[in-house]
Amino acid sequence: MRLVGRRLRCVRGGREVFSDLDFSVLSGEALAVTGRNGAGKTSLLRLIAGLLVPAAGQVAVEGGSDELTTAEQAHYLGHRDALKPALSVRENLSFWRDFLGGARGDTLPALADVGLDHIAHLPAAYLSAGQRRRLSMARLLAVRRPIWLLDEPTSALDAAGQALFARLMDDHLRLGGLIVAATHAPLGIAVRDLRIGGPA
Amino acid sequence: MALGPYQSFIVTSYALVGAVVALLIVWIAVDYRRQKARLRELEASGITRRSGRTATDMS
Amino acid sequence: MTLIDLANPTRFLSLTAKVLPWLAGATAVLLIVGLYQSAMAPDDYQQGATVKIMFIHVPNAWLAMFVWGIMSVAALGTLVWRHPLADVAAKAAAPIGAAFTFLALVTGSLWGRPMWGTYWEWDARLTSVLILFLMYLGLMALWRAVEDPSRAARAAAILTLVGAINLPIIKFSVDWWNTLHQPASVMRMGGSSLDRAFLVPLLVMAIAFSLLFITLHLAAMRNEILRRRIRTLQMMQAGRPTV
Amino acid sequence: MTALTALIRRDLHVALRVGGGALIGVLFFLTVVVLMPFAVGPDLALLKRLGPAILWLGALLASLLTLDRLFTADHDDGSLDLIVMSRTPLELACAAKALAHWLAAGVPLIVATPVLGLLLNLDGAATLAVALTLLAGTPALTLTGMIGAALAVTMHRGGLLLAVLVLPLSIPVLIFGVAASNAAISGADAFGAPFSILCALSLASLVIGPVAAAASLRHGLD
Repeated sequence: MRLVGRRLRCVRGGREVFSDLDFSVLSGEALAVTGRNGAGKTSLLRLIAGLLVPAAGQVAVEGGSDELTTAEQAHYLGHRDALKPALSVRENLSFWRDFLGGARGDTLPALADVGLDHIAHLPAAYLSAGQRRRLSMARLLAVRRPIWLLDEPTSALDAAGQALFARLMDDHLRLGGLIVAATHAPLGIAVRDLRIGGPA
Repeated sequence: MALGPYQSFIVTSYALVGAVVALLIVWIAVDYRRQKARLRELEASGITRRSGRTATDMS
Repeated sequence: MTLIDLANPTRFLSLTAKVLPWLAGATAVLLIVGLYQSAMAPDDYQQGATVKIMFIHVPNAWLAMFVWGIMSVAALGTLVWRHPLADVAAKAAAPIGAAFTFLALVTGSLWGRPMWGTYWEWDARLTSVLILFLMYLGLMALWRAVEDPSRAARAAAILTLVGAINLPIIKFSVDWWNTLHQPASVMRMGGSSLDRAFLVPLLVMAIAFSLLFITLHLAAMRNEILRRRIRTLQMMQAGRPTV
Repeated sequence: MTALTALIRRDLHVALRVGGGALIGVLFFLTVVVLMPFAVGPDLALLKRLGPAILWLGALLASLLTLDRLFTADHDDGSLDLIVMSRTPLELACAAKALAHWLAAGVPLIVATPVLGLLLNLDGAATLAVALTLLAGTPALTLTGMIGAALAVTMHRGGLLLAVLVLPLSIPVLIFGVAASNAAISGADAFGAPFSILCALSLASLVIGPVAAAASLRHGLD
């Protein structure tokens, strides 16, 4: 399958963020969106996720499901972790698994994959920023979606966490998934660059 | 013991006080057991307080 | 055993473990004696048997205010002396105080129905106790609203002290407010004019309920200390390096 | 269905656990109603006459108070993005959130009504009537309030704006809620007519509320 954007134009708050943006990502491929602050990296991801409406152009998935929109085939990992501090680590994950339609079953393997299984019963309020990020990553594993949209995915992670996440992304790509990531830092996997907003 | 025309009021108030006090006692006792159990669980997983004593240690 | 020793939660726990059974026993004995004496007390010539409600109503009403007093002292302990057990004491007392206030209101209303012909009257005393009840609930809500107990403690301490200053004001303002509209209902049982036949069971019951409060309060404080230990341990557990 | 039950369960858990606001609404309701006699005077006959109106106003303000966080909490932690993106229709997700909110914040108001009825000198039948009208009418308050909550998210303003947006919408509910309660108390008018209208309002807002909220969420996200 292939994720394509054609002649995308994004306007926010009356200001044009970017225009005439084209991109295309194939299964098994990762696209790293780079650019200076304010170039529209986050906006591009949110456009693909259907959370913003493009002023012109379109985003489409070719060779995916006909009934589902792009957003419905995608995971979005934003700046905010979508966690409820009052719920336990496990409750947070199993909610998203149920809500996003993941396969029923134990959430513990997914937590083990991100190294949080030993604190599954603790309230999410006790987690550090890096642990919260790991918990959000577990969501990508608990529910399978071909497209991963990642906004600065490694920002809060330590070296071990970044290596772990690189491994998870690698697995995802080998299973035929595709990744679009907005990032400043190297992701630790083979990527194709998409530079937006001109030279830094 | 004759309680007169308002017996039901008297009985109700005593019963209510008894019920609420019993509820308080049960709540506190159940809470105590739960906290104890969780402490033991935590200790079983190898977490100890900085001072090195066990958390359930009462002496 | 001085106050300094009590500052150590571990010492407090060991002391509590020793004292609690005795306190519980004394409470039970006094309650039985008090209930027996109340049952044997003669009927009032005006109120008949309903006077028996007084034996549980008055101790509850007394505790409703006494517990707020305890919480105010604890609040001072939190704010001024930073006593480590002060906010534990304050937090543990609130639900118990609310329960006693609730009982004072309900038994009062059950006593008022035969005497005044209505369950509720916007009378000065009743209304100020009702507001006290609401303040207890507000305090409990405040404790619940903040996850970190030490942060909640300061806010709760300030609210408790403001409430303590506010209570007499409420009492007087309500007096003043209500007498404009209708004469306050007279509580016929003035403390001093009470006959010995009523006074003795009432005092026994009052002491028994006070002991009951102390027992429950110590037990609830113990729970709270354990809860905080669990919280600390869990934070440590969360902070351990992930493998 | 799993997705919706999961959403309802999560919202209920969050509302009832430490830091949740479910019981604050009831406390607010109690306080507002207790304040009323100070304003109108402790005249029991007058309070009895005003009772249904006081209770309805209290319930209205209390449900408004807690609605504020219905979407903003999810917006602030990023959950709302994922809810919008999901395969569950946003209208249904909104309805599920409204149901959870009503269970956590609306039902306790109804449960508290008998106690407050006692304070306002309402007799058993009158209290029952008010509780019944609240049971039929509070869903409408939640569902219309939800529209305001959704708009508040998109405008990045909570609190007071929500009140301004929602209060006019709740006028019909207030009219028929109080009318039905008064009819039941005085017995002069039929209880059935205003009560049916109240139920109809709730049903209509069950359709309008989620659709309008979903629409404003979809168009307002950025």
